[in-house]
Amino acid sequence: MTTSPGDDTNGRTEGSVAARAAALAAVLATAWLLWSGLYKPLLLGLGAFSCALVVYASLRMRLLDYSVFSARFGWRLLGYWGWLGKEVARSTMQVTRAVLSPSLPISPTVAELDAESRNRVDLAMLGNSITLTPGTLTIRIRDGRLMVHALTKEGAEEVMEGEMNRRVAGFGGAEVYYVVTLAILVTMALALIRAVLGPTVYDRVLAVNMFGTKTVLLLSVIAFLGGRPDFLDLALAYALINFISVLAVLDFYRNRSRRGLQRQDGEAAG
Amino acid sequence: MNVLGLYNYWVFAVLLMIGFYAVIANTNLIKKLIGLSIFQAAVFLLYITMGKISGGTAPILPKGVSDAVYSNPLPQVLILTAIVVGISTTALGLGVLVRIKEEYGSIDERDIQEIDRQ
Amino acid sequence: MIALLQDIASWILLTAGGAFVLIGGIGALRMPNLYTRMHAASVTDTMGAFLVIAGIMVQAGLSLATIKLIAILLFLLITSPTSSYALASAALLSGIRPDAGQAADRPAQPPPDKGSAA
Amino acid sequence: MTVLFGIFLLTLLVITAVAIVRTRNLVVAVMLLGIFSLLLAINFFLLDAADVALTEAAVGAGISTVLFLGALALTSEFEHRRESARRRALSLLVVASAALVIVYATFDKPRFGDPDAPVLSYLGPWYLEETPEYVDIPNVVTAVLGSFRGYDTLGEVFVVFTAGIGVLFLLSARQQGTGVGRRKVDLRDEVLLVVVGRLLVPFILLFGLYVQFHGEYGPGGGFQAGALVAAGFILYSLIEGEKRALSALPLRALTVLTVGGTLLYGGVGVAGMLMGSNFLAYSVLTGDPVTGQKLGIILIEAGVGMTVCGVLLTIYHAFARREPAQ
Repeated sequence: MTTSPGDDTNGRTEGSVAARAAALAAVLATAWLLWSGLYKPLLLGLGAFSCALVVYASLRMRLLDYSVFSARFGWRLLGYWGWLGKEVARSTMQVTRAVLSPSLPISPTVAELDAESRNRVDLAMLGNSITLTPGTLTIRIRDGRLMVHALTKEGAEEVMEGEMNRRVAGFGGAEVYYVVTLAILVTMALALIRAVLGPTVYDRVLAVNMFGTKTVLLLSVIAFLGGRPDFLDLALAYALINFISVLAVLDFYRNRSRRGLQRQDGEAAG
Repeated sequence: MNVLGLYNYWVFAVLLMIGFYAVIANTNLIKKLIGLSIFQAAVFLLYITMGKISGGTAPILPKGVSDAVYSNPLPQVLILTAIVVGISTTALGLGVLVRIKEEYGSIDERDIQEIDRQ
Repeated sequence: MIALLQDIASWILLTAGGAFVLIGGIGALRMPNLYTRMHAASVTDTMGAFLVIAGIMVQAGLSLATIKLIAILLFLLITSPTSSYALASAALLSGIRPDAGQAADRPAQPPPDKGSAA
Repeated sequence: MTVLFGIFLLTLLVITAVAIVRTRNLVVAVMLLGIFSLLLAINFFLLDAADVALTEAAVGAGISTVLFLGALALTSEFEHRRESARRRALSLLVVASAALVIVYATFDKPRFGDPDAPVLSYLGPWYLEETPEYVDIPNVVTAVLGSFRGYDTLGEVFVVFTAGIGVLFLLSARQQGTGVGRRKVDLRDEVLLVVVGRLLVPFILLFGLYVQFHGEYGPGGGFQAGALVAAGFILYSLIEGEKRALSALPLRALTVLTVGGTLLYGGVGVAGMLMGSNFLAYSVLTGDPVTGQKLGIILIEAGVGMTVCGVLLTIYHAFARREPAQ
């Protein structure tokens, strides 16, 4: 497999840079071999060159200075993912009920949560796990405190109870592809409506974001529908880099507000 | 199907003109550049549409398949390079706009013309 | 027999995935403000994406495609909550309060941009 | 059925374009442009243009948004409506009548996907038939791009190169101020973004190189790879700040990449001449003509990738290092 935040290999948190570089090289080489599927000498050589180049770039970027690729692979982590999956399934149903019921029974709440671990990777995993679980959303992390927005009060209470916190530490049946393609297309249209309606810039960014995910799914489905699953690279490209534009927006507004410009000079734009 | 068979070309026409409208109707220069991007995208769409063959697949020949129909690779080559050239030239345009803003204090056509007249 | 089971399994996964994708879209439209909309969107990003890709994987069987699908899913599950977080931070930074409660967009927030609805 | 999907997506494309033109907030316009690019890429993919779709993905997801936002930060993010109603009405009239003329003209065009269309009858089939014999690589698009139309591609690389130099001339002049440029703050205090970014950067770079070297076998090649690798470095720069990004990959290295790539491409052409054939004839590069073609394509694709990556990053840094005007 490629990798997930935790499942890189032997590097304990204190491992040396060299050990981390070796581990990174191993992961990259595996990823190359799995993606490529072509084992000609020329391509293997180019693969080795590419991995070496990326490791060199990572060293220059000092990505390996502290251990992002930190450790903790093991049964505990597997157990964590299993538990997270269960949570995601459960809360998906809750949000689904909320979305579909006519009265829209929501009670948005903001809760603050002290992470038990200050480790950066732990914090990131906790934050992302909370966001992955529908109905809860990490909106700010500062000094080991997480600000969590929950769709319902109950959701907030569950996060506060902190179980997640503790844990962190030739294709037949083409019709079904049509069904799912249709669902994705309709959702794209809905996201587009959201993008056009706004009302804030961020609603539009959200729509772009939703559109990106839908695009990844749609491209995967179409690749199979057209009988050319070797074109999944396209979906992979989007899965890897589509979030850069959201980061660019965050960067844009942070640098603007730092310059002391007026926050909402939008009125003048009328 | 016969009427819908021209839909791609109609979308091309509409997109082209939406882009053109942004160029001629707006006074904001960045908006004009965005309009040019849309204009450009319309042309891309036209080329790629013309290369498509019904029931065809991408012109990347898999091993051991001989009777497949492939769409025309030539428009794809032209547009592939044009996309990268497009972003580079758009960036050049944006660079010019940044300098205009620094010199004139505005990126609005009217303001710039007024300053020039003085 | 196995092919039939595969078909049934992927039918179930893909249909359920499509349903969740759709629910996310509806939610993003119905929810009253930005943060609640993001919750709805995350239904699509997490459950929808997982089920759809799992459904395709069942069809693909053990092949290169499956490995790529796993990579796609993995990166999607890493990047999509990250961009949600970036988006929420940006919104928070620009003063869109998350404690707006049930209130819809307008009163609790700064005036909306003069958007395309104009 | 796929045709209907295409029609639906094209309709969304038009709606997005209208929304882009109507909005007064330029950041919103840029965001909508992102959606526009995604829709365009899916449409390309549906129209059998996998390579083009990958290019649109590599450029549209990220880089173009980043560049536009960089320019907006240096100019203004709101459009003040200045044009008169008369001007808009007149423009609308011009545009609508022109659209009608074009639509009228389309009735003479061959229908969508018609295999007998004149466009499809001469060169296209020839490329498809001859590529296995002359170049022997599966991706015909790469073969045409690198070998059959190598002159054209060289020209495009020069254009990209020139655009990069142009931006450099425009924006790299010395300014008064702190010298830090537009981006005073980075995202380094955002733990989550730092961790995920650091995790993803190596994979984006590796994926970029994978796309570079698999251009002969699947969708990919130098143009896409250059954009993807540039996106990886831009991600790093967004998170860790300009200073770190420039110490990892200094501007001088970018110049070397840009110039080196162009020279490599030209050099391969000259090598063909020196070995007794024409400019950009690869067959003479090695003893076996087909191997020579393959070698030539790999080399010029590498040149393209270097130039595109170098130019895009140069442009990005030129915008990021500029001080905003008062």
